[in-house]
Amino acid sequence: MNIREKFSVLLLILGIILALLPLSASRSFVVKPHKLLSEVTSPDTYFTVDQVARFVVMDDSSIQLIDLRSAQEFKSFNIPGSVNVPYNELLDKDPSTFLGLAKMKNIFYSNGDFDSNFAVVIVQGLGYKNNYVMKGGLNEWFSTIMNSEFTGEKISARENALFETRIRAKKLFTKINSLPDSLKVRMLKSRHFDPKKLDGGCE
Amino acid sequence: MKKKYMNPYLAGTMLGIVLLLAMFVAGRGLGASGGLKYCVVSIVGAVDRPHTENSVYYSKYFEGGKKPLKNWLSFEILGVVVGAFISGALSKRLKFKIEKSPKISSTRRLIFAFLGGVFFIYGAQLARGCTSGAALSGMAVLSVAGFVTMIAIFGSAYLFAWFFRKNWI
Amino acid sequence: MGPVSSLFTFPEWLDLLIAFLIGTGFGFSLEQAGFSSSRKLAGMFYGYDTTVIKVFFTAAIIALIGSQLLSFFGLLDLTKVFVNEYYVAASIIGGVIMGAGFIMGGYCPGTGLSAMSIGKIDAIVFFLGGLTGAFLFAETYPLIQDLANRSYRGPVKINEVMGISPGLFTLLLIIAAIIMFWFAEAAEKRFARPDITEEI
Amino acid sequence: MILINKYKVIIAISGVIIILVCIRSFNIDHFKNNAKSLAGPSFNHSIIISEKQIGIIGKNILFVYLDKVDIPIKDLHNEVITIKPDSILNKENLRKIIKHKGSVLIISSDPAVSARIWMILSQMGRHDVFILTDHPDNEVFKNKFRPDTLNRLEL
Repeated sequence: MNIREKFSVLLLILGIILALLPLSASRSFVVKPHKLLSEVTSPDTYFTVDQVARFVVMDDSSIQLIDLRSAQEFKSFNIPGSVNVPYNELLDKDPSTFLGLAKMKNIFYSNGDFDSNFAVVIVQGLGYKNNYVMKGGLNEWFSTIMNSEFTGEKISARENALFETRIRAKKLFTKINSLPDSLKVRMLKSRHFDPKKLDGGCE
Repeated sequence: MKKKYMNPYLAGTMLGIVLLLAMFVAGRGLGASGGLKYCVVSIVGAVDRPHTENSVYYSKYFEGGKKPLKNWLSFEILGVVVGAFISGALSKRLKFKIEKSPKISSTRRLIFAFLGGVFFIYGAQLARGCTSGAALSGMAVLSVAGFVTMIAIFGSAYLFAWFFRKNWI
Repeated sequence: MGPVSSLFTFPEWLDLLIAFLIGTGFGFSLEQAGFSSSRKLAGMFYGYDTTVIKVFFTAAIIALIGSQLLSFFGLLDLTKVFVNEYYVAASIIGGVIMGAGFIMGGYCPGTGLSAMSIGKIDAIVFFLGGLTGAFLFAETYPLIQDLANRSYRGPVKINEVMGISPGLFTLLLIIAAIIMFWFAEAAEKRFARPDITEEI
Repeated sequence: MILINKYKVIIAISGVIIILVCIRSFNIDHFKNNAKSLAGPSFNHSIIISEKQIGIIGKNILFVYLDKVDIPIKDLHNEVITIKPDSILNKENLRKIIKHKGSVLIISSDPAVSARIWMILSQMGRHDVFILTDHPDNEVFKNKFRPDTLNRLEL
């Protein structure tokens, strides 16, 4: 019995164990389940459309809007300042390419409430921080911001500010999305991210 | 009296664990040829600074005031030298000598060693890694590049072995 | 979840210290395996000493098994470990040039460094040749830039190309390695050169 | 006996690894490998169903209420539990959901909460989890954007 035969047997056993395991080289959640659950059940992970409208109007540079709809839908209109990551391609890409910087708030939105909330759990589970959802999605954005009209008798100062923001957001949204297609494509190209490369090898 | 070498399977396991540690701690494999490149880049940078700034190749290593020697790969090969010295000292193998077949002269051995070095590192720069950086570390992460480089290195060495047999046996 | 470097941003001195320590382990293993002897390394191509293939495949397989088990236990995120990028032409041509260098010089860069540090004069000359090679590459880079960057395929993994799980591929690699180890030891008996193996 | 002695080291090493692998495999309290394939059913919304479609997800359904919703359950043979969203991973709750033979149906008045809990349960390796909603068209865009072709931004 020589050492080669013993070593071969050991490697073979380990190889068979590996072949039977459900291994996969693709991404998996890295955050502990209980920690992730308490993060995503917190009410602090939502923004209302009015809050998002304020960010847009003030051109807040500490937020990053991420549109989860298809590229086609994104092209026809989107909230000014968004980047497009179709939900079903979310896990094909390296999230660090579009999740901006460490202190940036990433706000996900889709048409409704499903895709954006699926996505926020995924990125949070992969270990990225500061991820939020625009509650109600674009449906809510349209019914609140785009179709906003004041119906009442007397307007308070707070309401006045709110409606002011809504109207400015609506104007900006319409202006930017009414641009001719060629200009839009140019603007979107300038917001294209390059994947970050890992350090290594002999280079 | 010098000690015998370690059993190859045991030594291989040890090397594998070092490689695994590199992957676990730093998220990267091992490398050797890259370190040599950084030596050359910093020497050229010290001798002829304007040349490095104009060259497409060198300039990227000096961007933004970077120092090529303060680099993972440079420090790694420094470690290789120290680690091998420790091992050689423990096994009493420290000795100045030219290792060669008794059939060839020392000059011939040294000429071929020099040529071997030129070819090896030139190829390693082209393939972006040598036997350790591309083949070994590449295989350990299942990279296609690793397997292709490994087959190319060993395949061509077997092909050329016949022409150089007088140097070795 | 590792790699540790993705959890904390190391200060530069710690990063370089880790590089140095990993390098020390690397050099120590190479020297212990006997890779500081060019005649031992070259023995692989003439059959009298096949240590190279044994150590090389053992190391790759151990790292492969270890990294996959760590990933299964949730300790290592393999998507954050560097995967070598595949440039078809550069990998093949570079590999062939390296093979020629290997049989002429008798060392590869890592083993040459460890041989140099225990006093092999031929390894010191090999190292000087290596510096010259790197210099020549840098100077001729504009001429071969196109070749070096041609047919880029990205960091592709072999098991994905073959469409099988990484575990299954590892098993196949292990079976191939076991067969090679058996052949290697048979070759050592067939092409035995006691005069050389005694000396190195 | 001689055989065991010869293979002592091998048996020890592989034994330890097999035990560790078994512990990991039978422990339910961690996320499973490959986030993409586990999230798969959410990409085409096939797991979002309306009340009428309950029949197609099988007989033995575990109804998980995340809050009080007025959706009456017609078939009383099914098991019904109420769990607050933030305690869904407590030992007994998780065990009940994972070990249940048949589909699991999440019911909440807030589609956002349903979606989030669905993703967590799916990544824990629970298959056949469905979301019940009275607005299955939630992800469909219901408005129309009218571009303003007269008012151009000066660039």
